[in-house]
Amino acid sequence: MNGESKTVVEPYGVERAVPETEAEFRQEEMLLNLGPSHPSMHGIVRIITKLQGELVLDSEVEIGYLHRAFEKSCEATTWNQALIYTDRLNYVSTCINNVGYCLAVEKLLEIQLPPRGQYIRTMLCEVSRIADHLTCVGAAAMELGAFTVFLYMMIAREYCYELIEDYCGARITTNCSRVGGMPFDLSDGWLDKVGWTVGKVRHILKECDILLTYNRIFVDRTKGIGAISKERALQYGFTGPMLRACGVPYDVRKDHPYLIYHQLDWTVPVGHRGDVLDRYLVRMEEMEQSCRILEQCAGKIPGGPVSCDDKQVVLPDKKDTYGNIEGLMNHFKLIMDGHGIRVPAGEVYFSVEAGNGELGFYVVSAPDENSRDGCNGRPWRVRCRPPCLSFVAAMPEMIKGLMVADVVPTFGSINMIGGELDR
Amino acid sequence: MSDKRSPTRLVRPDFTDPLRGQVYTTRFDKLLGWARKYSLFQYPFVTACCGMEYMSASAGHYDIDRFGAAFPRFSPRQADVLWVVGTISHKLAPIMKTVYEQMAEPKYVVSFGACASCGGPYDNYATVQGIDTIIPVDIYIAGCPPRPEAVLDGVLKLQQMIQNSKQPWRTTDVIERKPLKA
Amino acid sequence: MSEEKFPEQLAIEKRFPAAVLDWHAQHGDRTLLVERDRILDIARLLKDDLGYNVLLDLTAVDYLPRKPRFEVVYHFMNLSTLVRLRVKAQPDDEHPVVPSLTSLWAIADWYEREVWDLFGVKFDGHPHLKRIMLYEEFKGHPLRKDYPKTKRQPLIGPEN
Amino acid sequence: MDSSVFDNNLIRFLFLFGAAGGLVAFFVALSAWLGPKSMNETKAQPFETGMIPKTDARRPFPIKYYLVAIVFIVFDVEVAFLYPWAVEFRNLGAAGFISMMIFLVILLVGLFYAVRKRVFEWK
Repeated sequence: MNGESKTVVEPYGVERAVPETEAEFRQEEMLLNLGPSHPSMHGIVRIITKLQGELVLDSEVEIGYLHRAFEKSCEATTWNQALIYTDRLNYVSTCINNVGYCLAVEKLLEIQLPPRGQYIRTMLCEVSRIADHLTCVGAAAMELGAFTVFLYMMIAREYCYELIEDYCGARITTNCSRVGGMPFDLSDGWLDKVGWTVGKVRHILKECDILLTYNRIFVDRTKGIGAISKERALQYGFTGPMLRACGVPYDVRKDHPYLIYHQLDWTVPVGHRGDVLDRYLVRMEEMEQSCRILEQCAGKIPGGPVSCDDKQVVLPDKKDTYGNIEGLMNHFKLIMDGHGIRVPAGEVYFSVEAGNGELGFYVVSAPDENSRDGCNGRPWRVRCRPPCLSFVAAMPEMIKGLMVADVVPTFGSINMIGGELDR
Repeated sequence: MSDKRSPTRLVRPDFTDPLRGQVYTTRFDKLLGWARKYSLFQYPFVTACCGMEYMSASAGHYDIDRFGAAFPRFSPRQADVLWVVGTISHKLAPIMKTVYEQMAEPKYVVSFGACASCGGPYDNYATVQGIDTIIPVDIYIAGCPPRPEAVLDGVLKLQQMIQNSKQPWRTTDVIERKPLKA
Repeated sequence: MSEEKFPEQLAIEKRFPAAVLDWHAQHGDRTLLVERDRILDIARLLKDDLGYNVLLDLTAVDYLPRKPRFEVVYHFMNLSTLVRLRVKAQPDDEHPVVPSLTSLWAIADWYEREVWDLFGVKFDGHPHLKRIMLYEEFKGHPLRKDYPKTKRQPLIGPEN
Repeated sequence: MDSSVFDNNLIRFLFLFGAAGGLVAFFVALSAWLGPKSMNETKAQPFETGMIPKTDARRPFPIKYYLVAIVFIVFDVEVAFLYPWAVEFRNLGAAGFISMMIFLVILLVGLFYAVRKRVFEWK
């Protein structure tokens, strides 16, 4: 950029490009990078901005700082072992990734879960979605200075984590479902704890709503900032709350119904300007809808088994394994290396509505050389369609012409999650 | 100040202080250690899922501020403890090393979670198998992600280690620390 | 080979007679295997005439022992009729090259950079094809089946 | 109680000023004296979130910053005048109040002028 200017070598061998020629003094632009370990960049995205004073003239986004080889790792594990890697995709709403992957593999196996299992999966997904939106709105509000809202929402998120932990023992890396079934049944008292949690979350949401929605500073900092039009959003492949904030009512739970979303009544909130304020409002309303879904599920959940009865896929429960020889054989066949779940060759694309948008799993199973029955114990390729990759790709367009201080709320509103972005 | 009661007594390798010879001034070191252990400013180098548990640990429920170690300083110049939270990929390793070197003395490093301590579930081409191959680490917090209680325990262990180790003071030569498995 | 052809396939075959090599509707996902040089024209046809205005996903799969090794997979969606379609193209093995879709969708830019970074499939017509996930000094394309999972190329730090 | 040295106000003020300044000086000196210092090549570079900075920080600043800074100083000094006035507000009576209001109106006109001249908009 200013190649010909003389560099003055200072102590400790640090070269400084000293502006020499008259053109350099006139130069207004400054290259600043909101680098990887910046608090508002969630630690793993680097935006190089060309600034003119406070104005962002142009910017370039660099990602890949949290690339952890998710797809390569999945190819080395068996079908059920790959679940631990799907936890760490969108690590804010982990149950949705697990359920999404399991539904994709079940579509490949063409098996269906009994109603109770589907109800449990729906409830876990909705609790995770509430936790996801709480984290996103809380962090975005904190980056705008509303630290109290962050603390309130973290407490609300603790209640959601307690619910998930009661079910599967872990708060974040839940591993909460298996291919073809669910690991556990609901512990007693879990259902009325759902009611208690929904009440608490609604109370905290009302408080944060009062704190933020009519707050002059919050509205001034977010209204009309980082806006994107409906056409450009579709060009960038937006889905989820971001696309709904632009006015397109596309929600995978309504448009490609899966689990039991079609049997419950809830609505899809849609904004119309597509700026940071609309995204905040859509997310707050979506949390309310998730609470409604949870209440209906807690009321209507049927009895019965939680896993499907196909013995080649689902482990028998413990009393069979130790009780009779068939249970022991089934257990042995599924656990020993080289046996496990045999998925026939084929490719399938299945998508669920994750916290950020349409999380699609393109799962390919191809028989390796020495497989006799044309099936494969390990996934050949697990491709995860990252919903937040489109939002980060559209960042340069959203922040062009804004002030540097507006880059932070825009980035906070797209809810970029590193694990899902870089996989 | 007797430490018989605490089961594990983490003592950091002594710094040889060229100026003051081998005299171990306990009274003054204890005072200095006490002052330093209760005013830890942290630089949260947060990358992945452990960041969620870091949020829970520093939010209202499991408050880390009760131990005086919660105030995040987002500039290495003002930070005492570098919290490496989450997976460090090979692309991020040079940046972490730069941030570590730009921290002011005395500095400590807490490796938060399995990914930072030993690569965690990611034994592949993209992940650093433990940050102690790059920078010296003082406290490892195990867990993927560690529960907030484990994080608080890690802070207590760090404070105990600071209290019991010999405090570097009034030295101007570069304090050379070798990473454990360099 | 499924029994009857889909409407899209008929439209494509009307415009480009020999473009569609294979098709199937396994598990309800309608898939077309098309000639790799025709991808850009078919994508434009799908986008403009048939209303597939969303490029859901663009990725690649490496079936190593099989002869046409790579397969670049596109997922399109028609937002009004909510119908999905999968189109596949098979570049050749030594120098895999496929026409780029960046002129039709803005997101294709990053998807294609990722496929180039992890698979080594080039996209001609792409404005600046460089690595997106890994660092520039990384040699090789890790998601290929012949790249060992734990072969590390660290920038700093030991080689273990 | 005989008169102590603290009776007259100046000593009281000097003592306060000395105590405050001395405390600050003591802590700064203590940490400067006690703290270990180690310098290396990377530490000398400016911190730009872990990356090597692209441009040097000593670049010409856009003029807009200067304008905003000047306007801030004007109103900051104005507030400095308000403090003593507010303390003695009761016994200054109406005359004091009127004169201060005139002072405020003059500065208000300055503020409107600045807003009209679009000093605060960045575009």
